[in-house]
Amino acid sequence: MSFILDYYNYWVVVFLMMAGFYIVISANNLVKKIVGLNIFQTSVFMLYISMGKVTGGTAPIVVEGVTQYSNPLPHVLILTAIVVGVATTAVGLSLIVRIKRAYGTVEENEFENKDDAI
Amino acid sequence: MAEFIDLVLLAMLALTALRIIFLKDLFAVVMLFGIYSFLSALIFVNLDAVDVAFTEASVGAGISTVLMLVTLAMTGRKEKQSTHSTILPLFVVLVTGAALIYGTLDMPPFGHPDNPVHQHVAPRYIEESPKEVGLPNMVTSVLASYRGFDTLGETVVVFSAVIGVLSLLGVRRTKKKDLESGLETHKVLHVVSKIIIPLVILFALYVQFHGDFGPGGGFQAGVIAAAAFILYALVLGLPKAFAVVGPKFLQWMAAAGVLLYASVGLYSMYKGGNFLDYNTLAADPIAGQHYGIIIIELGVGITVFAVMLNIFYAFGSQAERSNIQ
Amino acid sequence: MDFLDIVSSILLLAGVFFGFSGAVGLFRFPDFFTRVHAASVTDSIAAILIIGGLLLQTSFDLNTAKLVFILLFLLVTSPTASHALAKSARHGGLLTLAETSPQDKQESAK
Amino acid sequence: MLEQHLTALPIILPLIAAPIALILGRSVLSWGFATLASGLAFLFSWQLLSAALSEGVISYAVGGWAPPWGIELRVDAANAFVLLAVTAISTLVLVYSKDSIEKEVKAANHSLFYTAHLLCLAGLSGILITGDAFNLFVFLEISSLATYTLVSLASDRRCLTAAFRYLVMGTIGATFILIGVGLLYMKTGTLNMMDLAVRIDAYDSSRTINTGLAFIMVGVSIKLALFPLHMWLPPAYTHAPSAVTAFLASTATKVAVYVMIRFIFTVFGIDHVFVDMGMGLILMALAVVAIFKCSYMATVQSNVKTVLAYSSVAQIGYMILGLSLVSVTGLMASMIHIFNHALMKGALFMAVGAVFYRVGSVDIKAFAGLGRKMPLTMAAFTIAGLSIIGVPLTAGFVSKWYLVTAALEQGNWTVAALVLIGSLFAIVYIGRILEAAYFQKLPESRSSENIKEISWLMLVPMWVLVIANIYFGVDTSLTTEAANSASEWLFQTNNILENNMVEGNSQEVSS
Repeated sequence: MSFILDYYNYWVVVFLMMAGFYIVISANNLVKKIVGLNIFQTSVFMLYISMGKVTGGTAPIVVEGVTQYSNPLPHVLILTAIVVGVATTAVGLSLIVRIKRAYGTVEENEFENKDDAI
Repeated sequence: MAEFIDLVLLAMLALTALRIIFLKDLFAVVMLFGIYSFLSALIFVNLDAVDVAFTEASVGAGISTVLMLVTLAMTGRKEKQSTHSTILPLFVVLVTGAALIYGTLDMPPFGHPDNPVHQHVAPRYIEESPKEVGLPNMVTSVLASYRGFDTLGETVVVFSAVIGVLSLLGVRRTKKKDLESGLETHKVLHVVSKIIIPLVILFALYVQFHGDFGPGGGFQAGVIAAAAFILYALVLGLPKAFAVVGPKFLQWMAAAGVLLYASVGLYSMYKGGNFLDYNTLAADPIAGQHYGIIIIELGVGITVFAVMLNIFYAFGSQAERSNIQ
Repeated sequence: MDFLDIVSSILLLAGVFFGFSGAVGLFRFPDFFTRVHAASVTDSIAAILIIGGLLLQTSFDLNTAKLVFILLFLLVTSPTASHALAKSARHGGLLTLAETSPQDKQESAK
Repeated sequence: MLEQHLTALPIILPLIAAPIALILGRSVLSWGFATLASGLAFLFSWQLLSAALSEGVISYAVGGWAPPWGIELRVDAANAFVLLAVTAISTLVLVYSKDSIEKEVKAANHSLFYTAHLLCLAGLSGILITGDAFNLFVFLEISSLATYTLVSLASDRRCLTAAFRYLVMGTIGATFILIGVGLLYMKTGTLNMMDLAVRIDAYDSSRTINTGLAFIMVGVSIKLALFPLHMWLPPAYTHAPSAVTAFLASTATKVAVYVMIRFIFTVFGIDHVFVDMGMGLILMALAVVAIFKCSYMATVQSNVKTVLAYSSVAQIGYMILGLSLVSVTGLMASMIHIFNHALMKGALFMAVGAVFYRVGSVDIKAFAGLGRKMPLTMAAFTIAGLSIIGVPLTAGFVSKWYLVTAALEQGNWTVAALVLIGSLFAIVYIGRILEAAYFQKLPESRSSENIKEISWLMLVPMWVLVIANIYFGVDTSLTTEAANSASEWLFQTNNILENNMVEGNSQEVSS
């Protein structure tokens, strides 16, 4: 039982990551691919934040009388990673807008047919 | 109790993710993604990562969702039936997932204070940073000082994003006549947004300068300030927003923020320290750290504000263009 | 458990009830306008009740002020958002149940 | 003052130059400024290499915080050597790009192009120099975002889908690296690579660390276009503007190869990766398949840029093959090939870009008869092509020579034979293009067009690379010395780490 309590968090996070990953590689619509990419990344963020948690700790801001703080380092890393994620999303979405204008569709199999392979 | 909340949130996240896989209506998919983002922000709060939650809520649920919605307005909201086979993706995902589950079996247990993560490197941040850097918010100390180079990189990533978006979409100034914003007739919205926008900007400033003591900092502040202007642009139309801050000016602002950040590093080199060594900025190291952090947070805030708003301008002017056509 | 705690619990529970009923309404009501109605009205009352309940839990310090600000903000924005939604729907040509149903009847009569 | 900060300058310089190039705004101004910044970065990395060769490892603590608490920049012979190639190519490509970009990119986007180029350079330098696993991810994303932008700047609409595919694959790769770094961090509590290495060795075999290794390897393999994960590369290189292809083909994948070398040799340790996990055999198999499959694909393409793109994937196979042999000579062959291949592919893609500039097409048919019309360009193409094949007296011969030697050292005749057979394919695909250029007549329809040699601004950088190809084929002292000390250093750290491991263990016991 303690085994499950120790790890359930990570397992759910793995499931979420894989759900996002599946959307990225299986979706035909480019916007949905980007949504999948975001879900994938957000779930990885949860993996990081989960490992920074200390049971009984508080947020890493100094408060009188508190001795146990959660680990601030993963928080810092993920702050950076979130920003990286939104930057990628913005560039990806603007590519989609241009693809729509150039091909008239954002479905992968449809615009693939409009050009010769490679 | 915290575990219970955690479980409920995780279950909701799993349901949301599953729903997104099978939905074909992209509008619903994007809204569900916003929900997913908010739920994960709640999990972050529950796991003591308040700064991260703040950012996730403002970026994932805010900016990303808005950008996706604008894109959908131009590309259509229905996903067509896929002709791809689902077997190969499923296989790849199962293998990857199995590898990860295999990896979890040896992991340090969740939340245990004896985990290596809490024993090495991090204790110094927790114990020494209030003395060495002098800020109560350890996340800000680590972000801006110990790992300040990462944050410079992060600012540059944001800057690269605007370079990408501008080169792909560009920002066009539309003539006023061309534009009939659907919200022109919304008197209620006009009045309410005029009340709210100053408050939001005030809040952004609070987040910017209070980041040393509580959750917040340049990044969140920049996003919130950008959100205020995005609201303005949505309600009153892009031309009026351009009159307040033009896209060209925002380009300069984005560059200026990065340069402001980097110049702190150069100045510390000039003063004889290493790059971004704030200790050298003033006679008293703690005061130096303080100056350094305030200035680089300002640089981050300026860049993020300018970039987010400019990206919205780029998407918005594209959407207007496709409406006119 | 002192008096304030009891009052605060009652307020919180009432807030939860209204929030929940709003969600039920969102699912069960027949068309867009009734759904917006269900969601927006209950949303406002739930926000008032829940934040009211939370206010009683604080020790009347900075947190109290923050909660009051959040409440004020919600009271302004949430009705505005519902208004904008309904108006845009109207602008886009969506008809209410009352407007569509007579036609339905006529059609079914044929 | 500069001496002290030499380590940080190749990153900081382009990083600061990028926003300034945007502010300058005017095409010519930002071109000049970007070239200047890149040239300075090249000079600094030259000094850095000589410093690293004489002094060994140079460590620089950013922010004055000692590692592992702060971020460490760490230069040794290996990364200084790759950095030299990257900054050199970047400078030459920038010189070349002025005319090329004017033709291929909209005027409004010129200053954005130079800004993105500088950002990409800053990102690549950062990846090479940083000694922090998470910092590496940040710089990886800077260079990737800049790369997506650069690829999508071409005027052909197919560059958009190519860039999008690249973006999706690249982000998956980066996220895999992020997962891998997270798993390592979870088990060791540190992000600094040297510290990681010491602490990883304390765990003999941990599932979490092995999974982390696997994820980092897959993520980096996507970035370096290792065989089954290379699908993004041919379209991206084919449809990007010529100057961008010349830059990316000779730098981006090489940097990723270096990242793989760095993770294998200095973080995880040879024993862990090759003995315990058996990655050597997997890498070798994939490398051999890459060489044959992609060399074959290169022979059947009609677009010359695609031919060269597939050839790049095959050449990456040679680099991975070298390191999978797990010997000083093998690693040396990889390092030399990273450097030499940058020279060859840079020159080849510049020549192809020159043809596109004049003829407006890079189809193999468009090359017909160009040997007479553009003699200097085609001569450059020929020499660089011979270098790809591995003809003696060219740089390509040197890398192949060391690769074969490394294989024979271990008595591995099959690998040596496979390398030589792989070169036969190169003869075919380069030969087809040369045949068109020299032995076919200019089509009638085109004889009226005024096709002439390109401007010196494009010719000079191309010929600098060609001469470098010959120079490093004849005088191999610089490349072999640098590569040798790099690979010896990499093996040495590995040994040092193993000694440290014993110490680390004893510390663990004593604490």
